[in-house]
Amino acid sequence: MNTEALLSNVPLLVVSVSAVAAGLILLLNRPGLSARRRNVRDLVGVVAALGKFALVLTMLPPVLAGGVVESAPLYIAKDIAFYFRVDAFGLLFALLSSSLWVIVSVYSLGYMRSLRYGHEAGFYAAFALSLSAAAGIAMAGNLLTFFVFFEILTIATYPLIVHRRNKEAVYGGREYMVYLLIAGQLLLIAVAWTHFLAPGVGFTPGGFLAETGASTLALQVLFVLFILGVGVKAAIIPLHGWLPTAMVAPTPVSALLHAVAVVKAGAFGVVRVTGFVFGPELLWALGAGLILACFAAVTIIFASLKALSENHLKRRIAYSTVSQLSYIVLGAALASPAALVGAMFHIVAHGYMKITLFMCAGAIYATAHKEYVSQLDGIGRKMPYTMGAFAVAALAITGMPFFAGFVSKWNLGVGAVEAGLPIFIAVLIGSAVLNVGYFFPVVFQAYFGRCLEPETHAVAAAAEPAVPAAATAHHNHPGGHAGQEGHEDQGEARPLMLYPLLVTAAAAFLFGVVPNFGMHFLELAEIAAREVTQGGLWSVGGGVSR
Amino acid sequence: MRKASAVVLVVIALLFIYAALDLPPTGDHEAPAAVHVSPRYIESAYKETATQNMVCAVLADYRSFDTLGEVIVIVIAGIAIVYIVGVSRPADEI
Amino acid sequence: MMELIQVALLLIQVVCAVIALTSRDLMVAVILFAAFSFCSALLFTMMGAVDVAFTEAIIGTATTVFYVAVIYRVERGSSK
Amino acid sequence: MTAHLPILMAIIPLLVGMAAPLLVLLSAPLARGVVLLAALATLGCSAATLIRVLDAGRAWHYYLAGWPPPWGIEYVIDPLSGVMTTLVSFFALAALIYAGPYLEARRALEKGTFYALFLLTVGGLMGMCVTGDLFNLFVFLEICSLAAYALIAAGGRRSLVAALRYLIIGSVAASMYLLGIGYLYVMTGSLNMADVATLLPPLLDSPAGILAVVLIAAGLAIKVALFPLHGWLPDTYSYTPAPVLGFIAAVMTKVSAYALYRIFYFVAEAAGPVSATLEVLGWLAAAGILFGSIMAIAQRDFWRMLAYSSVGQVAYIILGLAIGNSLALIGAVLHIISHAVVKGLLFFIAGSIKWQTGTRRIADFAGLARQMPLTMGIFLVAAMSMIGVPPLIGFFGKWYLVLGSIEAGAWGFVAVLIISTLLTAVYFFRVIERVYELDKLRPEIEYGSEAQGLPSETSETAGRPLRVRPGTGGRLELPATMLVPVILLGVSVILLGIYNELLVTNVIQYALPWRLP
Amino acid sequence: MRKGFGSIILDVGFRHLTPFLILYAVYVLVHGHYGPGGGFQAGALLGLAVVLGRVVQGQDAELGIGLSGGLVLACTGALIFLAIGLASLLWGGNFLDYGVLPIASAPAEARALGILGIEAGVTMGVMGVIIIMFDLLTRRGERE
Amino acid sequence: MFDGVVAYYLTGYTNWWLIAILLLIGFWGIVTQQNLLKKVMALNVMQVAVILFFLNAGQKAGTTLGVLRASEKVGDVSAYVNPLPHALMLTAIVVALAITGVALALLLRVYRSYGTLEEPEVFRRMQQQ
Repeated sequence: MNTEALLSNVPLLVVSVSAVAAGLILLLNRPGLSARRRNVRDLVGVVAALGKFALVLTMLPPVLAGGVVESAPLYIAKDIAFYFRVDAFGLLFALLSSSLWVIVSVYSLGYMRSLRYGHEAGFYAAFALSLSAAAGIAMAGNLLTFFVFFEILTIATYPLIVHRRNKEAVYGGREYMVYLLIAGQLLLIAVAWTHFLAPGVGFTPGGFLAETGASTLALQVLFVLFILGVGVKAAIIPLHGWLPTAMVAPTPVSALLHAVAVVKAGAFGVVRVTGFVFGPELLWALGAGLILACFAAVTIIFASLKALSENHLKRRIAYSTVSQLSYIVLGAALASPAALVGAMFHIVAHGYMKITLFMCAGAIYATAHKEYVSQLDGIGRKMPYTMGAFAVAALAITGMPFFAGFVSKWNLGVGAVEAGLPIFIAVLIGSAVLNVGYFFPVVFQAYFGRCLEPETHAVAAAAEPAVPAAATAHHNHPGGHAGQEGHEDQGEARPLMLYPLLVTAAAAFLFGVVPNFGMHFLELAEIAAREVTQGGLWSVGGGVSR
Repeated sequence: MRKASAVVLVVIALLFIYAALDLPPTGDHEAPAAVHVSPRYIESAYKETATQNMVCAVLADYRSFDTLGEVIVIVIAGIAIVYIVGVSRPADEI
Repeated sequence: MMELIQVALLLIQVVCAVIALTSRDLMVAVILFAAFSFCSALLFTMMGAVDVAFTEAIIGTATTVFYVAVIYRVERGSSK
Repeated sequence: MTAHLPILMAIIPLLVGMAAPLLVLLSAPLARGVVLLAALATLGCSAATLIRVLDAGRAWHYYLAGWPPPWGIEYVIDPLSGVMTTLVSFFALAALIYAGPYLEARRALEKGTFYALFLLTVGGLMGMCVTGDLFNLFVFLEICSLAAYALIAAGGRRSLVAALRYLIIGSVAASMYLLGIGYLYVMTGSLNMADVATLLPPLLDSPAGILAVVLIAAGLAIKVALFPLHGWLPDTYSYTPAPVLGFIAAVMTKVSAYALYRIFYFVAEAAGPVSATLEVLGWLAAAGILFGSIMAIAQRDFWRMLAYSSVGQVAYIILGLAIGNSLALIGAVLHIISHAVVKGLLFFIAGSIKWQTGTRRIADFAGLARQMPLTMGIFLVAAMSMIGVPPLIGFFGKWYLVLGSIEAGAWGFVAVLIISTLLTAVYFFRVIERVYELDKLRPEIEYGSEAQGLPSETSETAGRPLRVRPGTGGRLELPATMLVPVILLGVSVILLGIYNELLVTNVIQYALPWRLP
Repeated sequence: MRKGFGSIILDVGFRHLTPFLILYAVYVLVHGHYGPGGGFQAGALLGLAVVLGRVVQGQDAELGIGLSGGLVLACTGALIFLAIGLASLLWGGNFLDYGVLPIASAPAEARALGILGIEAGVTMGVMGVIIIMFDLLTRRGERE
Repeated sequence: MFDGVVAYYLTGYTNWWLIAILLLIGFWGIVTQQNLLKKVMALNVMQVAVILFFLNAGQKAGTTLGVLRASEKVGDVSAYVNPLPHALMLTAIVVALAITGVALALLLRVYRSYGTLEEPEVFRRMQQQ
């Protein structure tokens, strides 16, 4: 590897910015706060989000130049550094989470003020802490550091899930904790065992376990432990039970869980484990790659089918997440260069698409108090911008060309061919069809509610003309502040909720057309994939062909 | 239950008795305890502490710190009894 | 000879202890315990530990006094 | 005077403890001042000693009364005992500060005797940590136990029975330990630890040697409250006054575990019957971890829950000793520190809740988060550390234990550690849910609209009325003197966790037996 | 023992016995260097002398030592011990190293005197504690 | 009286055995006796047994007690008993007294609180309150 390490304290700053923000928010809070001080308190989160995003951006140039940003401020345990190593893949996730935090923090201000849940300080603080953990996961340079942030993330999201403090919230929270704590403990064993096999080794592109000389059986058990550990967060199918239950949380939280932090951290972890701990070669040598890919394929199809049958809007989107995440897992399991590019880019693409969908659902809930798909008749006429954004995101998720989802799916397809398993293309196509099946009825119903029943795909396809309109509406938006008041009368969401979701919808489109726009996501994914496969193409048949 | 405890007790007693066979017999001049540390006390207690009672010398000089502990223990007992019985306080408090 | 006296004293102690611990009347127990304590003091003397024997004699007295004092304050009977 | 630091740190608490009943006859505030000063001085002395020992890189031998070791008594301060004394004196200071409000309304005589007994407990524990003599260890064991029995007895009439039972069991334990020492003495003729360590190895593998080891192990295991011998602990911890309990729960069992470590690894060199005994202890510890955690789940009383939790957590230390490789021993020592800090903190918090609201049943804890937000925030940190969430200190103790078990191939122990973490999470989340009123069904919140301006925060202040102890003047949080130690310990839970590596490589590393790398 | 067993014979017997008891205690203390005996035994004897007084004359016979008196006696005894130990620090020895104390010509002599000093401390301590124990264990208490 | 091996064991080991039995009697008393006062008494028996153990270890046949004759300046090791266990046991015996005292004080208050010293009965009355 000819990567150049740049020592810097930026990663530590990135993590601490949001942690400090969490502390500040709690400190500024006291019962009976005046309106002005509440604004100050709430602004802390937004400012911290912006600052964090800027800090992450500063790391972009060196990484694009093929280097890594490193920082090892202290030792966290004997022989193990608290080690940040921002490579292309880590930066990709860090950029995603920090950019989305800016958007979500603005959105959650609007959302939380619309719905008086109370306990807002705790909410914002836990939110900031979760983002800290997500950034830490992105930038962790070795397994223990990764694990530390992984566990912090688990704990920090718990208060968010139980935020509403009603029965379902608490049950959801319990289920969440049970799943994730058990997973965390399994991951702990895996991390400890790995440390024992290869003391003090950090993530290495292409894996480092192959050189330890451990027996195949041991490595297989280790792999299972790792996948159970990170797979629960990634919601691979037998382990996904907590995710739909956790939908009771307020919508910004769902957005956070699904698009930015928790499940993405899981998917990110799967790629880290397969690509940077085991390495593609060892993965397939152990026979684990194919099995993991099969699990991913089953998850993709099965979750889509579940989504079809859900009436609750957020739960439908949640099952969609389960399905979409397994694209990433699939890419990580196939581990051919293009598949890895697809998987990594899909982390970004799915982030932007899914957060749009959730923010739309939240805006509908907060503004019109509708939760079920069947209640959405005609809502598109009341909230045209919101539903327009929803339509854009839905299109993107199905993998329509010129939308972000397409880039990742194309790469995954190519990757499947590269790996010599073109059968998985069928999975991708089947899933796309199902995506259309469960999202377009919603869009259709929203704009043409009561007129038509959303029964068939053909009918759903007829709804497409609505999309360009919404997209245009969005393009008008930067200059359209003046018109906002009028929309509000008609039941459009509050501006604090609306703007963020329009921005992400635009991004979902933009990244389809110009994948390298602004933050160079595709380029980062390509660099990372090249590192992992060491420039060569690895095929199931035999070894690496360069 | 009573029988079981009796059996256990007898077994433990037999163990003790068996283990005792490993110890030097009573009154042995060659026992480790008689040859290792204690000769110094007998030989030089007077020389070093001008005390004929070597028990007293050991107690209050060679191992005077143990004696300090002993005094503290007995005074603790006094203070403890004052604390437990001599101080009246509400019947139920924690 | 000395050994035999020691053994005899130990045997007396064993008997005293058993009776003290099984008697139903606490006062009887205390008196037997005083006897036990006295035997200890004798035994200590035989083992050459005069200082300890002296102390044991005094402490045996003190302990007995304390036991009696407590028994005055509580009921004398014991279930077994 | 620096040459006498090792003895000063044991003597200052004893001296001031003896003087306290006299001082209190002069003036109660003066007595309190002197007592706090003494605790501070003790902490200073032990910290200075620890630093000096670390600088010197070898143990510090101090000959009491000037007689060389096998004939006289010596104090040995190595990094491990330095850590233990620092821990003990730190907790002494914290508990004495915490005890302030408890003693305010008491009579002078009670104050004086309380200070005396407390400082004497501290002195006894300090002596146990630093002594290099087996019999001296017994004497100091009795000093701290006897003072502790009396302190425990002050918690109301139930505590009397608990204290009496603890006294009887504890004295049996001490007698067993003394008899074990007797066997060692008869076999080697010496009482000095280092001297016995050189004489013992050829003699150990005999019936008498085995009996000696078993007796010492059993005696100290009772003091540690290892699983089948833990009977005294739950009752005792449930009825002890909180300031005392915070201290006792934090350090007393740990110091006994430390004594076990010292005797098994430094005196008897874990070989022969010792390693067999350790193996048995290891499995008992594994059983104890599960038993303690499960019993904790079954409790409805917060204090009792924490007590059973202690049974489980203390067994971690013994588990580490039983595994016995360097990683596991690091884990054991780190867990001594971590559990001391966290359990002390939790008992202080439990005492604060009782002090503030008069309740200790978990069912009555609803709304405490509104009433004492800061204390409950710290409780969250402590609970997370107990569960083992990184980067808090509790995680790292387990981390080294897990590493050690993996290195030893003891997968059964790994499973036990993992399961126990989950069980711990269960019983703490039960409390957390209650404290933050998560399990109380709340009416669905009305949707606000912007027209009324910002939504009011009524939902944060509504709910059941707060229960405030009469005489606190309606104050929500605790009196400052009780809050200070709580905050101090809460911060140290976080800092110790983040900087645990400094502790491990600079201190605990040197606390391993010499035969280990 | 509020009332005591007082009769004229016991009373007179006690009066005549006590001085000898105290004398014997002092003898035991001082003679500790040369024969069996020492601080503990002396203290216990003195304590028992007071206890005897309580038994004979009833508890109202305070004999100058009440509860706090006993406590002060006990603590002072222990403090004397500790003070002698600390004094040797001042003269450059280790804790309790009486050999360095400037109280006799030879270190051995100094040690003997030091031993006597701490034995005196022990005596006071034990005496106080025995009195406290007896007083409080015989104190009439009501049901709680 | 006896000869050979039997005499050797009887004179050399009977003490150890009887001391062990005494110890176990104390232990048995603590475990089985239900009266708290008797438990304390059994504790005393156990402590005395331990003290006897040490003192027995310090015996040397045909020696005299540990006080130097006035004429001697340096003691003869074979003529005097081993003084170390005596010093230790003086400490242990005082510790035993202290424990007994505290135990009796607790006992007294337990009686005042519960009106009985029988352990099961005390527990029963604790439950009732």
